[in-house]
Amino acid sequence: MIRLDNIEVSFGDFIAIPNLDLHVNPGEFFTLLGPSGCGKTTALRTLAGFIEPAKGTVHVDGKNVTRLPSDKRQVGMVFQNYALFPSMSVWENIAFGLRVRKEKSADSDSLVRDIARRVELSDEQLQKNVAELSGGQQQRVAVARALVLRPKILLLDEPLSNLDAKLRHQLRQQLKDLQSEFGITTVYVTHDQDEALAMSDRVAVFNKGVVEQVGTPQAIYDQAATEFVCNFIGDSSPLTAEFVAELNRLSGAGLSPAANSYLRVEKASLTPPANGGAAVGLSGTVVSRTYHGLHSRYVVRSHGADIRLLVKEDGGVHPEPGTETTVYVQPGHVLQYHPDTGKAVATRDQAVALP
Amino acid sequence: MIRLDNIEVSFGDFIAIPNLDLHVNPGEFFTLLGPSGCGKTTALRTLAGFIEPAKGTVHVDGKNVTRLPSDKRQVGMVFQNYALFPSMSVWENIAFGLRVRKEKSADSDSLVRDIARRVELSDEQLQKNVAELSGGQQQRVAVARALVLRPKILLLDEPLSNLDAKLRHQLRQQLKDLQSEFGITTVYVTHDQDEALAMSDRVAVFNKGVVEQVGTPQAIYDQAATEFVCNFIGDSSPLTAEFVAELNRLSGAGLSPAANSYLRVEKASLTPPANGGAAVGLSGTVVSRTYHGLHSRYVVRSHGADIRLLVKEDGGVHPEPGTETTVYVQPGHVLQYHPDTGKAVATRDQAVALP
Amino acid sequence: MRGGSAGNGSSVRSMLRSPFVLMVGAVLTWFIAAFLVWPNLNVLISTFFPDGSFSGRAAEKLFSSQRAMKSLGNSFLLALALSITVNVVGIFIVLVTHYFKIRGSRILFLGYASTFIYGGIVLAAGYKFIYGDKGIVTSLLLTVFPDMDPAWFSGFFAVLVVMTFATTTNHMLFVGNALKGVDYLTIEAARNLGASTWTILRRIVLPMLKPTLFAVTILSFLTGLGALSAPQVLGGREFQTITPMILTFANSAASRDLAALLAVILGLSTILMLAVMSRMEKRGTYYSLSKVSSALQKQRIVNPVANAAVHTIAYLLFALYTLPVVLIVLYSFADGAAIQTGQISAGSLTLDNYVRVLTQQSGLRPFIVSVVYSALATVIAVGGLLFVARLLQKYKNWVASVFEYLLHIPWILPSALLALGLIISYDHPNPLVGGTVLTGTTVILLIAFVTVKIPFTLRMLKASFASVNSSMEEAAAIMGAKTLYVFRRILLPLVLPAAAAIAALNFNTLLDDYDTAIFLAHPLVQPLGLVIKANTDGAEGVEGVANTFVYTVLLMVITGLTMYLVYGRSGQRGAGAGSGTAGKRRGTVPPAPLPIADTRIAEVPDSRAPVQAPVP
Amino acid sequence: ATPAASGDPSAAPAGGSGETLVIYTNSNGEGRGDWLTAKAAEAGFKVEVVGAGGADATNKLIAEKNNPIADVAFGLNNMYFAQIKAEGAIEPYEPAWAGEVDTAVGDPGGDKAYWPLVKQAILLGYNSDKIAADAAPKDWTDLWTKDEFKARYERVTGLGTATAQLVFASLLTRYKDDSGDLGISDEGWKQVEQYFQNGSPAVAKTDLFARIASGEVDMGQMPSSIIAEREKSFKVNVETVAPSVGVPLAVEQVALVKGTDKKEEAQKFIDWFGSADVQGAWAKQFNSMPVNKGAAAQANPEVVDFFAGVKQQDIDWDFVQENMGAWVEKIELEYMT
Ligand SMILES: Nc1ncnc2c1ncn2[C@@H]1O[C@H](COP(=O)(O)OP(=O)(O)OP(=O)(O)O)[C@@H](O)[C@H]1O
Ligand SMILES: Nc1ncnc2c1ncn2[C@@H]1O[C@H](COP(=O)(O)OP(=O)(O)OP(=O)(O)O)[C@@H](O)[C@H]1O
Ligand SMILES: [Fe+3]
Ligand SMILES: [Mg+2]
Ligand SMILES: [Mg+2]
Repeated sequence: MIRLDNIEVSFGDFIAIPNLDLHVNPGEFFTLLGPSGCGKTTALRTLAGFIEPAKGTVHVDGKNVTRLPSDKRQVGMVFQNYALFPSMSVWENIAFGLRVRKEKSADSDSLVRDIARRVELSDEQLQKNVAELSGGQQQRVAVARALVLRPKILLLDEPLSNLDAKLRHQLRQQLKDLQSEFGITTVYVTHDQDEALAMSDRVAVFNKGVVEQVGTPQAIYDQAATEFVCNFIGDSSPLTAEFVAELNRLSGAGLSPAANSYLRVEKASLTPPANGGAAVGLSGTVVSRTYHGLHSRYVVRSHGADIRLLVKEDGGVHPEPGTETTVYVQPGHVLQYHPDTGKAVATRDQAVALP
Repeated sequence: MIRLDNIEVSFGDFIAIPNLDLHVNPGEFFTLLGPSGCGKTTALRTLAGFIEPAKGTVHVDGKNVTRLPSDKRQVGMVFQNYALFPSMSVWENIAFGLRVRKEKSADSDSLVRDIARRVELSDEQLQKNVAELSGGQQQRVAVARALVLRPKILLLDEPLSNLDAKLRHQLRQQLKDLQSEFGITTVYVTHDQDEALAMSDRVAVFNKGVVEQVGTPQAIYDQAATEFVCNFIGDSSPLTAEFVAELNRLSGAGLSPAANSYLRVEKASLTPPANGGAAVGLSGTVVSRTYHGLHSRYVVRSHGADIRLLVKEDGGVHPEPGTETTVYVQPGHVLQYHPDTGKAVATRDQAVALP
Repeated sequence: MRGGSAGNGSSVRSMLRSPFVLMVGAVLTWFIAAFLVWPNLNVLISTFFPDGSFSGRAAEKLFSSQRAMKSLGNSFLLALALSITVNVVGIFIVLVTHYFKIRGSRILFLGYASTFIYGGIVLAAGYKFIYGDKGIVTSLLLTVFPDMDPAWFSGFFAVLVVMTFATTTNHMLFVGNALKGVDYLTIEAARNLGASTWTILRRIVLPMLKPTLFAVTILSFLTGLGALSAPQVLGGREFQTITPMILTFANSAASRDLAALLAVILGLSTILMLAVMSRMEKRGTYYSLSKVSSALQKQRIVNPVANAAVHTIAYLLFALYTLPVVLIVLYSFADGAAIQTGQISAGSLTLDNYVRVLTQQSGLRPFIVSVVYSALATVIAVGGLLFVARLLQKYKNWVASVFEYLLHIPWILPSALLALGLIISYDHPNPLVGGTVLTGTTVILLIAFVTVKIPFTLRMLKASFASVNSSMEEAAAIMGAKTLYVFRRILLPLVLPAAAAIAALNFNTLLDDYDTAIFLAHPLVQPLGLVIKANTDGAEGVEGVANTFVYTVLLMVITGLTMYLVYGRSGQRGAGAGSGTAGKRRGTVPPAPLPIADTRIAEVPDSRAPVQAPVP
Repeated sequence: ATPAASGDPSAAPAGGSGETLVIYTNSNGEGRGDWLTAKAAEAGFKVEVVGAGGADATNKLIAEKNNPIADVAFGLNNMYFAQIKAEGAIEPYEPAWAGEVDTAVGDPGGDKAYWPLVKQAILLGYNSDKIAADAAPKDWTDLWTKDEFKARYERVTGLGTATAQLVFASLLTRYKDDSGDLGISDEGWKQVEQYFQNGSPAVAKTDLFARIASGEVDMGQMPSSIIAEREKSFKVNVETVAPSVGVPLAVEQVALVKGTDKKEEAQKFIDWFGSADVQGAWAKQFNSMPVNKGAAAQANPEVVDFFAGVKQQDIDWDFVQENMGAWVEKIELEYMT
């Protein structure tokens, strides 16, 4: 559906995107994830036709649109800065695209009201000037304005960043529903991993304009292809060579102590896993505990490594900082990366000879 | 330190805040949490002196500042909208306050560079025009601009909403560090519960301009004073009367089946808690499972209630949708609210006679 | 938000790809070639290369003439001084009427706005009636300080004062407008960071107005260079400027090269100034970066002393601005001799002047002709340049720069020479205009009118587009809106107040144009300027001077009316639309009920074409 | 669209085809244009009068010579017409009244293209309430050579007007010197310099008479036709100087524009306009001095007397026409301060 090939984008001397290849399938919910300033918005804007790449091509539906102006590309977009029309009311903002299409006004009105209801904007708010809305309400107007047109391709640049958790969840659901109902191909930019992992069919992880990994949420999370992805997505504790060696000794696994090794926070626990598994226990001391409502976050020092882990706040009693404890870890869960290239060490489950 | 008494704010006919009382202690990290459009920004702007309340008084440091212009109030503010100065470079934006104070330019420069480093803005970015920054970078400039002045009181309106998780965590830490280092009294607006719970000394939960509850994060989370707070903060499953009755039957607890009852997602589990406790098991069927990286989210139907719960992805094997299972619940964890007033039912652990 | 400022997307390559750009570009290229370059090249060639070879005679003559050099120096001095004083006074009155909370600011506005509607010789005369050696104020002063020099109000100082007040019109219209576009949030932020009112103005507000301030500064400079009446009336022996000399030489075939050379010197220095200022504003961002910016609210001046001082100066200026107008109106009822000797009594005021002017045979016709010509030229110039200005604002590359500078050609030559150029280029069939002859048609004057208004219109439009964030355009484009639609629905509303003001000013200045009309007007369709000239000119008639005043007052009425219709109303609309986020009730305009939104849709032409024609 | 002009087709006796004639003139102010239009209409001519200053009208006629718009031009003085003729923008034509005028004040060339209508003397006038006739200057040169007149006379600030140019033509031709700069001796240029150094500069939009009335100055240049009226308006009394060399006469002329497509009608108009009747009426109405001998009878007798008494300065108009542009330029650049 969408293909970016060899895209290079620069602003003056600054190369924001050196060489980007992306392929989004029809009907897919595709997410761009990456640190602030890595070029997500730039990539999206290139796709929308607002930025002309210095090199490379953009194909939509098999058609080369690299030189096509954006009004011909038939993509919808929610802008990171909203780009609402200050001279129009909320209603007029949302109805704008419909009026461009010359929809009948009665139709427009019902479509506008319908979409406004979905993003929780009231009838009174529709009559307001956009400057009279709260930040989150403005963001919803931006979302509604793009959704009301039911575009074939929808580009969303952090569309829910200013909304509270409840509303965000609700709108995520709306987005997903619309997307699957109308088969909208969606490219979604978010800074929220949770959102990315929960909503996406596939995720592309960006770093400095370069795609580090493209894959399903589970693949990205469980088999992070590079050290950057591993660190950027999810939460993991770096392991020391000593810790890895101890793990090898206890379990007989052939992990390379020379590689950069990580353990996802949820993969370590203070209790042996209920269903047994290949977990081994390593002794350690509780360094700190912080309360997070749903769970508490522990840091346990073990064999030189500060292992972070989560303990669900299920009302049970939990060890306090300073006490000795045991950390249970499965060697298979350890993620290992080449210290020079940052690439995943090929076969994680076997010992790897490092140069 | 800060006291809002009987504040009423209206925009034309629309009453954004009907009657607000707030009290923030010196050096406290105080968070305003509430759904989009509930009046958080309005409250903050009233405090900063940009909005003159129709009624009520604002005291800062014991002094009535209700009629004082904002430049006399010595509060720093990060605007939800950033409000960066477009005609200035990033450096000039951050240095603005220092230059107003007539700091020596060498001092200014080192202060600006220091704060910029903390919010991860590079030296090159300091020389850019603010329009040339990404959304998240702009937001960091806004944060830096307020922090560099080390104000006595700092008002932050969703200052990290456009940042990725890693950076957000890092900046949260910076904010907390600065706050405790310099004893800055901070009023923080966020839509991110996690942030609110993790960072705040106390949280005020807003709804439609009214404070529903003020308390420590743990109090807010565990003893949500109203049904709104319970629903807005954290994730919980509504329980049916049938479920509550069954729970009473199994455990002998005296919960009122007529009250609106909820169970926090993390308080339910598919395995009996390791340390025993007062949990009882109710039979149910797995309705769905979604993967979220760190954990999977289950919905289990039991006695008419859809109980949502989280299972940590620790590599173990987990039941698939459709299978029968048992949900373990402690009656003491059930939150109960009066169906009419939405207020917490007084003594949760005892049966309450409902009218 | 960034498209505008980035190097990206503004390359020549991408520019030439847009069909809209190509279309506008084609029309523009033709227009520039046919009406700006070719005719003016023709006059310049015929003046500088009279017999095929270049003659340096003009330069030689000019540079060895003490008077020419002194006048030229005076003109430059005046231009530079005006660039400063007009900004000082202009910014002050704009702030007083638009930015600060000042008691009676609406009245003040009307007073300051009086320069919208009159100027030139009458304005200078008005000041002379008041401050001249027989003026009212001078007489008053003389009773207090008998030793005072009665001719104190003359020379450079007097000229500067009068021209300063006369030139603030652009500030009132454009800087006032631009100010409304400043995002109020940034002012709040600055205040929150501890900035004083003055710092906020200097560091936040004024820098955002740079494009507009620069544009009006260039105009002030140009006005100073071209000063004619004020130095003639008030300059005295010491302070004469170059324009009268240019006019004399332009009228004499033998000396036309001198006129052209002088004009080119002035024109090029204006263009140079333009280049410098364009450079200075190049890398800045002049649109709001806020997601949704909020409208300006008037600022209270907290310091009571400063507040009192500002109020005092504001009302003093008010008096300075309005007194001449009052006198002009008064004098328009007096007979010519009384006007010239400066002595009127209540009894000598009659309606005779008006009766004479209004009952002459030509009657209303010239008024109508002028209104139609001016309106047409204004609509064409502003309408056409709206697109051009936006494109130039958006695509910052060398092709765009070339076009921009070419469009300033009319600033280089005086209108008489522009007109001559058109005549000698189009008094025979010319392929550039499809082989027709333009002289003797009604079109040629229209072309000239459009042409002379291009530089001003372009500058001001471009400045006002600078405050438009291009992400608005992008948002509209991605919803499928065509360039024209985006223009009409998104950009136009944002620049409308400025465009309306430009239109009104253009209209007003064209109404009584003489320099162009004298050469190009169709004999049967003569505009007002010719009639005015015939009735007011020279020493030939006592009534002439009185007629001047009558025409001035009549023009004041017309222009005041257009100002009210075009600018006054759109100004109100702008203020109503942009209500802000912050406190207090801003305007009690109730939220529009829904039906209005519906009818607005219906308003869009062809928005619901009844039966869709089967066009592929 | 060119909506019909004022004229009404019903009134068309004497004239002819009903085509509208376009007439360029610098002599349309103070109601002259309207008067002419009305009178012409009575005579059956439909005319459109286009007014412009002398220099503007001249330039316009020259600029349009390839594709003329005007049919007739009148009112410009011999100096302007000489220039126009030199550029080939007017066509020789002998009007019906050729015999009634003194051709000496018309086109000096062989094929006469412009014909005289109205005489105008350019005079030096002084405030006779203040200066007695015997104390008055006797010639222009007295103004700067005698101390009592210095700073008491108004001097021009620009040479754009025909009147000013004629004053200088009168002055400079007295110092004709083929070896001098632009045909004028150094002495001549010295006079010009003195004129500017010692005069009180004219003030824009303030009439000389207004300045005389207020006592700022006592004398200055003035065309004969305006004196009577201004004396009344400003309540001053002015007498004029009669230099021994005579006074320069500016003679307003009429000519047929070359290349007009309404030649016949235009010629008819010139025949009508220059006729004794019409010129007489014009002279009566506007207090001017007609050249047409037959018209003098209708003119104001005072005016006729004045012209009868005045001595015309003998000026070599060819020489003036040839050099005037350069003189103006030189004076503007070097002497005007
Ligand atoms: N107009 C511009 N001129 C110069 N540099 C720019 C411009 N726009 C963006 N950049 C730079 O390009 C890089 C990528 O910007 P982009 O907006 O794509 O980031 P992003 O991934 O969307 O970040 P965020 O999550 O903070 O919005 C940033 O470093 C930014 O500073
Ligand atoms: N200038 C204004 N005029 C009219 N109504 C306004 C204005 N500003 C805010 N409101 C309304 O007041 C209410 C509170 O707005 P506020 O900006 O305080 O919300 P908020 O809690 O900050 O929301 P968000 O999280 O979305 O930023 C909203 O319903 C909004 O529509
Ligand atoms: Fe978030
Ligand atoms: Mg971005
Ligand atoms: Mg807000």
